Amino acid sequence: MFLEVFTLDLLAEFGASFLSQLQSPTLAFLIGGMLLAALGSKLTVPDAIYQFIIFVLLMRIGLHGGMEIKDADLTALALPALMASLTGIICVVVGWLTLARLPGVKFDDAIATSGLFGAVSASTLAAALVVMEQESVSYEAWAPALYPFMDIPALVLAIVLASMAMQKAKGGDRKKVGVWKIIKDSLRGSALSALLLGIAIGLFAEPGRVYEEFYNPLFRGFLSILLLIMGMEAYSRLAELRGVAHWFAVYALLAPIVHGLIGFGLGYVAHLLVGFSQGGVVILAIIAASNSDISGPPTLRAGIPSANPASFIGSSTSIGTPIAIAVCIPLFIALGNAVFP
Amino acid sequence: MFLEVFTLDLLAEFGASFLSQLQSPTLAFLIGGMLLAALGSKLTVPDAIYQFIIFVLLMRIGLHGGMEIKDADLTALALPALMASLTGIICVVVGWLTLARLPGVKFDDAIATSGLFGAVSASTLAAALVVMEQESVSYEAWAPALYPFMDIPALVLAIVLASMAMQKAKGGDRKKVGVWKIIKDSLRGSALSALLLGIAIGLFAEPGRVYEEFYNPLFRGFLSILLLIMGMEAYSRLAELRGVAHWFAVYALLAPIVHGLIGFGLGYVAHLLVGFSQGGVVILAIIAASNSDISGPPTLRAGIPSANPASFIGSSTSIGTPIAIAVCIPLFIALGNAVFP
Amino acid sequence: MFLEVFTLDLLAEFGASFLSQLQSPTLAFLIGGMLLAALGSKLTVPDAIYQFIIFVLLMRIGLHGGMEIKDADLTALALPALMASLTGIICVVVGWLTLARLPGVKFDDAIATSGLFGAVSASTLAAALVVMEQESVSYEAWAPALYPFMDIPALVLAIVLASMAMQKAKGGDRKKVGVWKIIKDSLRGSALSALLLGIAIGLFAEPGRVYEEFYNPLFRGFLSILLLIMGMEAYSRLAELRGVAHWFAVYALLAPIVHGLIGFGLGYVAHLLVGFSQGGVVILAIIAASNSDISGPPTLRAGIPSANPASFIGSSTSIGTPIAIAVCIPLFIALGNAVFP
Amino acid sequence: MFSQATKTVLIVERLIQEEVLDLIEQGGAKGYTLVPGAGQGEHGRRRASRAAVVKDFSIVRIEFIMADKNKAKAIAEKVADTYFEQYPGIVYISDVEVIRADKF
Amino acid sequence: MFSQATKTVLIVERLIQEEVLDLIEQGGAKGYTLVPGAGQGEHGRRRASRAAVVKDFSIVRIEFIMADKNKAKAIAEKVADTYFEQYPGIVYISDVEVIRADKF
Amino acid sequence: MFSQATKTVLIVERLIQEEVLDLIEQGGAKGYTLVPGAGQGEHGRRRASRAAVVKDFSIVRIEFIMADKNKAKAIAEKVADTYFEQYPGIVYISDVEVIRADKF
Ligand SMILES: Nc1ncnc2c1ncn2[C@@H]1O[C@H](COP(=O)(O)O)[C@@H](O)[C@H]1O
Ligand SMILES: Nc1ncnc2c1ncn2[C@@H]1O[C@H](COP(=O)(O)O)[C@@H](O)[C@H]1O
Ligand SMILES: Nc1ncnc2c1ncn2[C@@H]1O[C@H](COP(=O)(O)O)[C@@H](O)[C@H]1O
Ligand code: NA
Ligand code: NA
Ligand code: NA
Repeated sequence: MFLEVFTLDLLAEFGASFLSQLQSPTLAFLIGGMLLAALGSKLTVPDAIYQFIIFVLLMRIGLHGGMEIKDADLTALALPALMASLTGIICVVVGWLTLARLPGVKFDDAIATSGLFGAVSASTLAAALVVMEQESVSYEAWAPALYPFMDIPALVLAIVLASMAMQKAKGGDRKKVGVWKIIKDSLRGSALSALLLGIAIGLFAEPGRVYEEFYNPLFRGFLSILLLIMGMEAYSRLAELRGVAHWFAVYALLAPIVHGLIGFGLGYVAHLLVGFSQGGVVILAIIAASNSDISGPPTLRAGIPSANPASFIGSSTSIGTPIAIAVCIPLFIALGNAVFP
Repeated sequence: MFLEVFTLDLLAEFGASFLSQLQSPTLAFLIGGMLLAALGSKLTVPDAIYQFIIFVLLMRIGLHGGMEIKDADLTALALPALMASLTGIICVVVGWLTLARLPGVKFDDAIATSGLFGAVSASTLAAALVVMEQESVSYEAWAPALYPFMDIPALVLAIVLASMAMQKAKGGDRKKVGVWKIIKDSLRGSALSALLLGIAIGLFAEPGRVYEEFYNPLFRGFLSILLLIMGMEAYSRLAELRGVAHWFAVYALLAPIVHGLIGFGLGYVAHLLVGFSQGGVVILAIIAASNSDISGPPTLRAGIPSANPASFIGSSTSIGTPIAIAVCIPLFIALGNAVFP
Repeated sequence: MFLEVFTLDLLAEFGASFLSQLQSPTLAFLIGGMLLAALGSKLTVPDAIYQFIIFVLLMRIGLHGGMEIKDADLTALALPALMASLTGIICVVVGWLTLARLPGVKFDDAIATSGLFGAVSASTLAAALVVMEQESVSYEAWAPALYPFMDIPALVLAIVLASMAMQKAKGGDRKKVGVWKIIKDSLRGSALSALLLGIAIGLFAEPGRVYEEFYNPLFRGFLSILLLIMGMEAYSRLAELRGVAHWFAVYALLAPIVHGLIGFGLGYVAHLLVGFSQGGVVILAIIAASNSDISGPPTLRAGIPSANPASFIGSSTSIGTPIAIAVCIPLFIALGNAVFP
Repeated sequence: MFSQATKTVLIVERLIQEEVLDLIEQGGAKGYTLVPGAGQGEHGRRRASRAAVVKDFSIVRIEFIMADKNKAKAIAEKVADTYFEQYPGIVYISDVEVIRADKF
Repeated sequence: MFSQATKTVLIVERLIQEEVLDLIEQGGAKGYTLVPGAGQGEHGRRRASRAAVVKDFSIVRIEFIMADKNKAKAIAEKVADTYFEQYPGIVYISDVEVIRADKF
Repeated sequence: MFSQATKTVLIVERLIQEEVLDLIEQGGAKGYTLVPGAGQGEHGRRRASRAAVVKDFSIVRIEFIMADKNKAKAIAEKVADTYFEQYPGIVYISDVEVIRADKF
């Protein structure tokens, strides 16, 4: 009975939040991008602009985090960071136990896909921050910095699993996986580099004015364009999915929600143990629900060359990302409002 | 006697408006661009930036329109839209009856040029909106949406005329012109796509904040850079005009003014019949005076492959656009002030 | 004793200013860029964005100068402009008398390097203006326009010296150096073009609003990104320096400071004679300390083709620019505060 | 390890790029590579890096390798016949040696 | 003034660009030229100008000229053996004539 | 339908691009195609996509087709003589077959 009321409440809350999201430009631009691609529009955002947008968004998030955590108690970060890593690992393991065992699914493709969905999308994170700000859900300033703690373990684990399987198949001498190389590759990717650079400058310098005058005002606008690009990409990569087992589409539909729930659960544990905030838990859930779109694909490609990129990129770009942004952001914000007093 | 006073008034008004326009950055950047190109400056605006500027300007216009027409009475749009289409068609017919009959002028080149000058320039529209805002001339929020209603009929008619002529020349079986394909091509062009996307998002979502924080503040600045590019283009395409009959230059000088007057007249009829505003009539006149610079040329090229692009692009970019921006914008704003009480 | 106190004062002042600079984002972004490159980050700023940033920064400086000098007494510019030219010439002569005579240093390489260090960097100028504004050091509005007066004589003199030496070596008939061509090439470069365009528009039009709404707000942000690029460039060109005589590194370390002192001294003379302001003197010193990064290298390459670009570009990008920005900006601001009452 | 093949290069305006790529695929080529560029010819000059106010008029250089020279020639002729009367462009072929002949 | 040489063209993903360039240098080539592009092959289509959400999967066309055909072939084979089983890409060679033979 | 022609490829710095294009036109070529790129040679490495702080030092690859091999060779030699002592760059030629021979 209580559960029922709770569920109804949650549904109502989610429904309202979702409807308002549909009104919010965040989603409108994503859908607009899909429509443009579907209708064959020639409108494209040049690659140079895309790179610049990613840079500015991640710098903005980093600078903000860096400036705020100057006088924060960073020991509070320890447990949530551990939870983030655990989430990343569990998500990959879930994919390994489910997707990889399905009929018609190539093992390497499945593991690479699991790695991608276990890792984190900078764009989804940025979108989540804007929506949360709008709905006044507050979070620890360092919460966006949980990103690498989830991203890297997921990518490393996926590559390790794939290469262990290959050694087993081939027998023979064990080729060591360069774990450190994978970590370095991830940190060197353009998105994480910009995030870390922003945090460092926010921490050690006084970028308040350039943040207020430049990075912050551009945030919403650049995000709107990024979502447009994501929408166009989602539609135009749908075709790639066709050549791939249907299970990938099913996985891409469900994984964001399942991963988000795992992240929410582990975040809630951190809430109970060390008082991790509602907003922090929601961020953890949403980055868990997201899938890596910038540094993940090349890292996985280099690490699991036998995997077919169409499977992992198609399913994440065309299905995973839209679900993460359109469904999971409102869902986990609503869940947060329902669960937290 | 009355007419004389009226004309003097108009001239005085136009003179004042023109002088203030010369002071306005709009024109200064256009002329600056011409000077830079003439002096051989190496300054160039990268293509990616140009694409981005067009996108942001058209989104800004579209979003603004979309948000405003939410509660507008759209039936009021019907007659002005009809007038816009009529203007587009009449302009092409005028070119067909004049330019195409002149000695030394190839028929196909003339029709393609008429199509381009009958169609609409997004950049000129943007410049007009900035100047009108400056001079506080108000207009119906949906007036910029008249753009496609004039643009598409002009392009379609030009291509139909050209292919009818070719069938007559060749005799033989009639190859059908894909009218629908031309319409689709126009709507899919990057400028119109962005405009329509902006209108749709403005209508169905709540983009107020991203509009206020991003698209609107960038409007003036991006327009200044676009005008710089237009100026550079105008100068550097002058050379192309040399190989072409002089009539094209004469046409490009006069057509914007004649077309603008046609637009103004038909707009004034809409004013008398359904109360179309002063600003709306001015916009109709200015887009009639403008010539298509983004989607028009490839559409015409594909539709009338036998036409020499140097004739239609050279005359429009080098003469038509500067006349439309430097002369027609102040002219028709002044005419509006003189004619409307 | 007095000198000692003065020196201590200056050192203290410089120390404080330098420490605050380290906190200032200006330097943080420069160092951040170096770190990113050193750590092998894949983050890059696309070329199109770089071109656009240079354009906006120089337009901003030019517009501001142009609007301000409308009612300034331009005769006051004469002597500082002369001092700027003198500084440019003396700097090249210094290089010719020192670097070019060192063992293992090729004459042409040395002269080209001296020319580059005698010329002016637009990026360093922009950075100086931001820091000076922060520290409320005021200057004549036309002071940034001293740039070409120093830049061009330095480049011209270097090319003339190199070609005189070549004629002496080869004997034979004297090939005339196209001085006018060098001047034109400099003025046509993208940075100077944008600066001059900005000044012209500021002078003759009314760009106040587009300046306030667009060019000025972007200034700080774009500068931060430019400094990031400079830092990345500095690190990644270090390798080039290896193949070159060590004297180039030594020169690149010292020349900015020596040149800055020459500029400061001559500026101070202008202060005594015609009341050139403290800020003006500081600007003169800092542009003297800077080395040309945009139009200088190709001009010198074309003018002294026998010089090895690795020597002049390596030493200026990797050492000269960081020294100019990180050391000379705070140094000469501090010197100004110490010397001026 | 090396075997004979034919390289065909098509230089055309972006405007007809998609249609040309379709002809290449229909002609049996298993792949192609495309680089954007600029150029000059009978129909005037086209610049590369500057703002291309009319994007569709810039140039693309398309190359494709085929093991079967006759098929390659057929595609080249088909494109030339279909487009080069009215649209700018050139085509040329040459002999090359490839590794992994079955790929082409 | 002209002498024989061999041109080798490698078309690969940006992801392995640096490693391929290393192989070229190790193989003894004194230079190379690289242009960014797009393409289609067995492994699907890659676009050029649009936002490349995954930058590393776009295509580069690398060409290098060598005076010694055998060395050129050796580099081509080395790259094909090392990468083309798992990564997309093609390689071909052809004869050219160069000026200043000692440069190659 | 196909006839013999000569393809000449010039790889030079953007700095001397305009002058090289002038030499090509003066030499009688009816067209050329140019793609921007990056490269490495005796004179050091040049990158492509990153911010080219010095734009003029990036590389362009220019190709032109001529029906007359001797004229093509003359242009190649002229460019090599004029520039390649002091400026970076390479040139090579090869045989190709073209359609519409009168265009070249
Ligand atoms: N002789 C040539 N050599 C190389 N490229 C050419 C040649 N002629 C034409 N082109 C290229 O083909 C495009 C169209 O040529 P056209 O049809 O002659 O205008 C030009 O923009 C050049 O990029
Ligand atoms: N037959 C071909 N001709 C020209 N380029 C090709 C060909 N096949 C493949 N490519 C290029 O090599 C890349 C990788 O090819 P693939 O390994 O077949 O996917 C493609 O994206 C094309 O750029
Ligand atoms: N062997 C080669 N093969 C292909 N391109 C080369 C070669 N050598 C030089 N280049 C190109 O020509 C440019 C100038 O070469 P260099 O004069 O050797 O510095 C380089 O940046 C390369 O783009
Ligand atoms: Na995830
Ligand atoms: Na019109
Ligand atoms: Na200097």
